[in-house]
Amino acid sequence: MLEADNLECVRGERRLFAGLDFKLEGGELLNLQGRNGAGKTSLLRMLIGLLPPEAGEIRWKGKSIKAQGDDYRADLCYLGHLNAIKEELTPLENLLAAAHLADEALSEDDAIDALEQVGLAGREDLACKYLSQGQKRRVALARLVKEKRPLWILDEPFVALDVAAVDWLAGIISGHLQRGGMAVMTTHQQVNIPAGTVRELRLG
Amino acid sequence: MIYWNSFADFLAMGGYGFYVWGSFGLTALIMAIEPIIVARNQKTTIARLKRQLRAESRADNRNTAE
Amino acid sequence: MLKIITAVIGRDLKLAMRRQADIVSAMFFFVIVVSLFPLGIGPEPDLLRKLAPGVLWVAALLATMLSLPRLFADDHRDGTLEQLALAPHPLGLVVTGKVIAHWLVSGLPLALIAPVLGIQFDLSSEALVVLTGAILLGTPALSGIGAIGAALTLGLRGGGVLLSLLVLPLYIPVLIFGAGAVDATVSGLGGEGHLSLLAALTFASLGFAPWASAAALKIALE
Amino acid sequence: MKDRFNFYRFASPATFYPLAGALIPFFVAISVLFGLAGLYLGMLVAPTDFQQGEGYRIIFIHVPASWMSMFIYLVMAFWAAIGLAFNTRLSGMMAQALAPTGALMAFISLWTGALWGKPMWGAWWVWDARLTSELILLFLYIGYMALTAAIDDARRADKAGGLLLLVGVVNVPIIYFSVKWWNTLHQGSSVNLAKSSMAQTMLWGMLLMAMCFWMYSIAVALMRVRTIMLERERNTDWVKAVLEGEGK
Repeated sequence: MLEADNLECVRGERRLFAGLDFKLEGGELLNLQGRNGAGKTSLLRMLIGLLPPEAGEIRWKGKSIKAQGDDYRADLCYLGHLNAIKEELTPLENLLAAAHLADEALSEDDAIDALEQVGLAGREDLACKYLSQGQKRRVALARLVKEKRPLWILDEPFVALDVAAVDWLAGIISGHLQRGGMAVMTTHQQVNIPAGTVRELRLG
Repeated sequence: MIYWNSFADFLAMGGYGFYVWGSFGLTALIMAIEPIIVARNQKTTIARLKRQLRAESRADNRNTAE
Repeated sequence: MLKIITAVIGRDLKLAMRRQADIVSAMFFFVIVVSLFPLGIGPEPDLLRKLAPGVLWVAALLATMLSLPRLFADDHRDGTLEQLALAPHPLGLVVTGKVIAHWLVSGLPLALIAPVLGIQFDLSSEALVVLTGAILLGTPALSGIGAIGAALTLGLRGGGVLLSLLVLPLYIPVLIFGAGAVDATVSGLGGEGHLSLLAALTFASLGFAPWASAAALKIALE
Repeated sequence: MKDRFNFYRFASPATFYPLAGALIPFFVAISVLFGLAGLYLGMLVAPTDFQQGEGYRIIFIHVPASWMSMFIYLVMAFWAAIGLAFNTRLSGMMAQALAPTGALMAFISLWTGALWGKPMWGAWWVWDARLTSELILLFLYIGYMALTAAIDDARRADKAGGLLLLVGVVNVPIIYFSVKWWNTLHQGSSVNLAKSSMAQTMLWGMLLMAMCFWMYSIAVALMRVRTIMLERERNTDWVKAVLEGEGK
């Protein structure tokens, strides 16, 4: 379903990778490996369509993502290393605003439920600037709880999480794979994803 | 054919000498200096890039020697 | 289409309301700059009447410039800009929403306070009405054109100064027609022609600027 | 298909670098020739202007410099459009190589305009539509150069600069007409350059000088683009070959 064909990445004056191919079907997770600066984040930014590849093409459902534009983005959920939450808003407002802007239906009850799952019960109405770093990360991850879009692109989702949260997130991802979803992620940790097929791709 | 009677007339420009020669002088200066600066930039760039290239190849040689 | 624009406006207004100090300080800047001029040039009413349109408009340009660097920078820093760019709508619509929200918190307050400041310059009531109308009509163009500059300088060192360098020359037509409308009313010529040109500039820039800004944002996000 | 191939070959820096090097002396030579002919006609042969006396001779550099300042901006915008549409490497480099020359042309135009205005209008500067627009054009050049200098990544600088150029090109006519309108409303069209009965020799002198400025701009831009190419492509094989061949 998601195919990369002969991708080449040049950043500044350095060629990070070239001739990269892969194919990802429903229920599969692609785990990107590689040292720092190997181009993992660049590849993710290509997959979400923000960084045009130097050469090659990325296809979603058989069609180039560049040609699909909004249709592709409607199938895509991206979690970057930045939390993408507003400090002035409460966790609940952040979740609802993010869903609203992404054109997703998310009821307030679902949002509260998601926040409870990530362990933020009772803090729904506290502005995010009063939360700790780890709690802010959880607000960002709460988006994934009710996420129905088929393709998840996750940049270092396990960073700065405690053991319990790592297990919880692994469970969320495997639930997504079980429903036939796809995911591409980078991680430095060894994480056990219970369901779905995990494939590895090493850059550099 | 030539409009001027004397070289002094030419310099005086009918009383507009300062304005005319001020314009032509600065323009000539700019058009002389700009190419010189560009050429010098080219030279220093080439010299710098060559230094970098040599430094890189020395580094490569050391690596292969080890 | 309207839904995404209103969603962005709603979000940005909510954020602005949680940070009212920014709106208030841009407004105070406007008030102080305008009030400094009579102190600098003397209190003759005739002179002040003549200078009022220009002074008010230049101060309005500068006050708008003050809030422009933050238009995209905050969203860029916390990652929400990426999410906005990944939303399944054209980015130009998102930027349209942000431009309108920016106008509501920067241009609109200026227009509301301008008549009060016009009184300091001994403007007639008719001129005050035209002044308010001109600022209402012209400031959306300032937000729109400014958005292009803000997007181009996103994440650059010394972005604020660079932004003024890029944007102020492009503001000149708005300044000319905005101040001209008031000027023409003061001198009894009627400001309708200027106002309609100002409206044309605003419509053109609101149609064009969000898409140029969106292209610039995509370059910045690469 | 074959045309496309050739175009890309021409547009590739490795081919363009030696080509530009070979063309520079040629453009310098015709620029000098046109310049000598233009100066001969304009400064030695052309008669005086009955309205403006000998001061009018500033026209032989003022008008060509103004033309070039506008023309170079258009050419930069053209390269910008090509660069944004086809993502060619060369176009951004060309735009950047042209900018300083365009800015200098705008500066020459303003300088000579001031030196012309003082004896003719009695003031170094008047808020005439042309002068004001030229000043704003200089600001646009400076803005472009400042923006591209502030962005470290060369490709990103090209794209952002290109976008700014396109926005500027849309704005230049609007600025020109708004200033013109403002100017006529404020002071009436007291400032009027009557050039209706321009003698043939004057016209030829001016055209020759314009050709001289044009060829000069091409030569300098080619020189500058060669430096930019080496800098940008310093890790490629062709630059290494050029560097090794250089200065033995």
